[in-house]
Amino acid sequence: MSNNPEDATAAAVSAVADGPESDPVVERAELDTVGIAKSSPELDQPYRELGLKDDEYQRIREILGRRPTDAELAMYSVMWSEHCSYKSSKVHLKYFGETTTPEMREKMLAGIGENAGVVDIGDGWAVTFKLESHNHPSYVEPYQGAATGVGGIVRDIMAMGARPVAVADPLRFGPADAPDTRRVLPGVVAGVGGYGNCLGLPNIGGEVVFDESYAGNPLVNAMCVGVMKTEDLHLAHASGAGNKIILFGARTGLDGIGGVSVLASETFDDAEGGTGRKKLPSVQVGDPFTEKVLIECCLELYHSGLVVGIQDLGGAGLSCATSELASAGDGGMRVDLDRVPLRAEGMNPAEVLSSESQERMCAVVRPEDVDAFMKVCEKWDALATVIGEVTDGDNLEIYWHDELVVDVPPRTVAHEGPVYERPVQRPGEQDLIAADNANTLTRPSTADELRDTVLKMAASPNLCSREWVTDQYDRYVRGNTVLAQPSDGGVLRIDEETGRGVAIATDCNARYTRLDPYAGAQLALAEAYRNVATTGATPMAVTNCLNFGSPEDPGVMWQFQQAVRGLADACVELGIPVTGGNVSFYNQTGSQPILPTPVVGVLGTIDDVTRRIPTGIGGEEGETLLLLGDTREEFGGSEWARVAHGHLGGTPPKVDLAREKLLAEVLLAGSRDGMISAAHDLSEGGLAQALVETALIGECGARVILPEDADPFVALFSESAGRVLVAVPRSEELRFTDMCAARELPCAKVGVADAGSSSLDVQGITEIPLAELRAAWEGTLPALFG
Amino acid sequence: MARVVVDVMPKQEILDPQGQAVATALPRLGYAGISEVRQGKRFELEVADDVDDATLAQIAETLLANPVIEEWTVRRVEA
Amino acid sequence: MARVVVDVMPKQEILDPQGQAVATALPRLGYAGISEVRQGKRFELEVADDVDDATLAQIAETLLANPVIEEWTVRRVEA
Amino acid sequence: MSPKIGVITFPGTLDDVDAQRAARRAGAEAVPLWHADADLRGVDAVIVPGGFSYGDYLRCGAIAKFAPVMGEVVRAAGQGMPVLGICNGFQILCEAGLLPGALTRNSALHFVCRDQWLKVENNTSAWTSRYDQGAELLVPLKSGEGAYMADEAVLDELEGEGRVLFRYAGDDPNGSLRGIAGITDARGRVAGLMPHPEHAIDPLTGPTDDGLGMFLSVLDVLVAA
Ligand SMILES: Nc1ncnc2c1ncn2[C@@H]1O[C@H](COP(=O)(O)OP(=O)(O)O)[C@@H](O)[C@H]1O
Ligand SMILES: [Mg+2]
Repeated sequence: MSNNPEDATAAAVSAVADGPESDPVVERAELDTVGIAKSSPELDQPYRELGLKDDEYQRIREILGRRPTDAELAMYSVMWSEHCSYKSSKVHLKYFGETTTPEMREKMLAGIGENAGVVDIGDGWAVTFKLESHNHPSYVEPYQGAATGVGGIVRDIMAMGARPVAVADPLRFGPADAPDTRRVLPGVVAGVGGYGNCLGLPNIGGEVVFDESYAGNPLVNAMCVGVMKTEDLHLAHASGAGNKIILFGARTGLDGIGGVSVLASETFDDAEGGTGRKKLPSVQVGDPFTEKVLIECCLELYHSGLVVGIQDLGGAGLSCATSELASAGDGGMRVDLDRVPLRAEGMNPAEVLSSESQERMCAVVRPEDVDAFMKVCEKWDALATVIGEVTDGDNLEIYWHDELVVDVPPRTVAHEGPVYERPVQRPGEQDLIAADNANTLTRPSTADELRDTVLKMAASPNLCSREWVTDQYDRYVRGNTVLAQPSDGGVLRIDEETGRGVAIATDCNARYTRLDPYAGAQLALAEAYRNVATTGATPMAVTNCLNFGSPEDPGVMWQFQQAVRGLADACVELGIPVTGGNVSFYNQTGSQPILPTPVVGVLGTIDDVTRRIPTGIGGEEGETLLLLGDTREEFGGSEWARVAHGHLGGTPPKVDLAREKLLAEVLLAGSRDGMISAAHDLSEGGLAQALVETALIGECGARVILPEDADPFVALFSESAGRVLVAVPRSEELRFTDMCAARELPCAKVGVADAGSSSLDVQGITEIPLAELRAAWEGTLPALFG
Repeated sequence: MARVVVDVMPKQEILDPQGQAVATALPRLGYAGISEVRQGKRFELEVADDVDDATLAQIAETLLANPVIEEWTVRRVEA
Repeated sequence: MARVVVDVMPKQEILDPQGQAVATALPRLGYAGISEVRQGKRFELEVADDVDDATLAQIAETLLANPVIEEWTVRRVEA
Repeated sequence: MSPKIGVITFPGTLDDVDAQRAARRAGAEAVPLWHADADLRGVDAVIVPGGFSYGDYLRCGAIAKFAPVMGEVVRAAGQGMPVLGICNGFQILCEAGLLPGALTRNSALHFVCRDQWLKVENNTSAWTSRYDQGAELLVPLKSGEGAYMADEAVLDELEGEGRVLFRYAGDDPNGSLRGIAGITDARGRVAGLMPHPEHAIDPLTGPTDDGLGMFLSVLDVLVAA
């Protein structure tokens, strides 16, 4: 289950905000047991406060043949929440599975339905990776929200049996100069760094995007990559009657159970005079040190063969872990909940089940291995407790001091939640937006205007250097980082002997998705795919984090449906499968949804990391700069339209997936044969921005000659997809251009790297000193955030 | 001029990994009898006499403490 | 059981960038009249009654504070 | 037989694998040492690597200095065994009293990870003999509490005795007094620095291989012994 209780948290926080905050909430005097539930069928239960609809509550009663106990109600309500049950997205997500062909599945060892997807990268190595969101908590408490977001996705990766080896963090914020962004961004960045650095996970990628629509709703997505030997793959299931259930890691406290605290409230119980606690804020504090120890502890447990099944605890805590483990196994499960080590006093079973305390894992262990298991935990100072065992029954039975408080068929909690066919409606305004053509906006025409535009674009918040952010992240730890920021993709060495490695990239231009969610999602995939290919790696598999507004808005649901279809169809064309992902709904401020933001992560493999392609030019003496791909007049959703005109309209750049595939093949072949000394993909800001970056990163000047027949503005700023700027040593130029010609990939010479020069010279238009470009590019974020 | 002390402590129900690290270290170092440790911040401010209590409270609430996870107290002390 | 508070402050001659950051932020936020800020740590310990003052001092001196850069005080307070 | 360099792992240590790799790359046998064992396993030198021992919650290195293995390190250092503390390891050596001074919060209050130029100030220590005096090295710096602090008397003594090993060149990254990046004890055997030479042993995974010199230097000492 997920560690990112977006909806649960959102509900809980608003419960706190809206509720009578100052009223002390009285604890229930007596324990609600299955026996009591049977004998008091008419008791009024606060299911609506817990987010359940009338018919959902009725279904629970039907399943159980009685009213649920407090503890059962707590379990069902969290597990049937949007975040845990995917009730609005399920019918659409199915499409990923339906479109995945056997060829695409070939290298996939685990896919949708597991904690994270796993792919076989050869030589006995498997790689697991996944993206998740922690959006709402990061708005409430930026540092801790982001930190626990990283912690959560890392535990998902651990639960597959892998060693986490890298993280990436696609982030989105409101306008860069908005006061609230000054509150949220530094906290989020410090939180991502604070947690990831302390875990010893190099941060090798991510995004920082600013847009008005994220002002009250920042997106904090986090990706983790893990590595294992194929035989170490662990799947979450509890089989084998008699096997023990062991909870290990941190103690369980009152974290993130604001919503569930109504179960101890006077609205539910009119017993008077109790000294209960207030509804609690759902802010969880992360403890990366405990998680780091947990990682090492888990790996030692795996390598010693002491684990039958394993599950991380995240969103919905023990409710999720126990019901998912039990329903994936072949029997039932008995849990003695009072054995759970607690951090707070007087917690009731519903609270223990719902707590979202961080840094906990749950393992299934053979009875004869329990002692050895405990020894390993002791070595790492990890608290471990046997809390139950697998039974040969069918139900999940949970006891509290020998009283039965939960007795449910686990599948009904974990997998058989409600499924909604939400109304889907293409908004009428889509046509108006499409008709608002960006190609007719007033353009810079004189040389001076073009020069100013280059500088202004380079300094704009979405294109400027991310160093202020990435300098707070450790990218070196463990000594296997071959490429990280500011490279198009992160590249990590997996095997020191053979040099085998992986590459990752995450992308999404949500402006494109707003104009056309189907094409926009495809462009997000195309860009992540291209970024991976630009490092010299071969794209292999896809994960995603689908960030959208409210599913109850038919227009949003249409965006969602279109994005899923676009992404899935593009995956088929590119021949790489979606192995997992995450959906985050309700990202909106009032009735205003965020731009539809399907963040796509692509994983690639590289057989020898020493041939990775760097981004900066100047690495070799005398390089020719070649532009691969076609440039069309495409400004819909472009960064130029935003920076120059604050405009969002028209249609996004054309999608050509066959071209993307060809590009990737040519980059791979060129890298294998040592023909490419640098490469940088073209995206936001077009050729101008790619040139600025490749020159500044390589600390090397360049002379640029735009094609004679081209409109310089279009050549410099169009955002046509499927393009990469490559630098080839002069000695390889002919061989490389011949290869492009043979494969029918458009390839145009656009200039040369000039080690002797310290400027970017766009001939016949303008010459800008690198120092001036650097001041523009690097100055923006420090000026805004200190 | 007065000296003002602002104490900022993690809320009771909020996890305090820092305090916990100290609490687990103590028995290892041979110190028994310390059952709980919480770690917070202490600020010492030199304040002009015309700065009133309401202002100090506002500074504590909005700048020195993060009220989502911390609570604070302000007091004037002898310099 | 007694509650013990240990305050740990950076020595006067040691640079305190955290305190300084607060001090420079205050006027920007419109608060005048605060001439100096220093930021340290506050520990709250729940201590068994048989733990004597010498032991507490030792804990403060060797673990909670780094005497190279910090000074500390220990006091028992009402719980 | 190649000399043995021990690399300590505390709970929360991160750069132990890197330090071991660097020791091996220089030609030594890398021997893992465990914080809870008061046993140096017959090693000839010790590296206390970087990371966040015990989460660095209280103060960097404050809890690690009490680990059983550190008692042995202090004893061995007293007998002249070369010891190197990198980043968190430097903080631990200062906390343990093997090196003077303390490391405090970066002046900009951020964690900073960047490729940093260093100037070699002393090439006579056990860990720096392979470098030219005054050479400039480019190695990663990655720390949140890297500002070196000591009182004036200690600073003057360090300078006077030539015990400053490295100084930051170019922009000041963290507010260290007198730009000090690394120091040594009076005998030139125990050394500590905030930047990470173990992350600069191969241009594939680091900015340069400038850091390898530190490990080669100590190997010279060990082989000669
Ligand atoms: N957008 C998506 N695309 C594909 N698979 C998804 C998507 N969202 C969720 N999934 C898959 O659905 C399953 C359940 O999701 P979630 O509850 O987040 O997983 P987990 O239990 O690992 O946290 C996971 O296997 C996840 O990979
Ligand atoms: Mg999971």
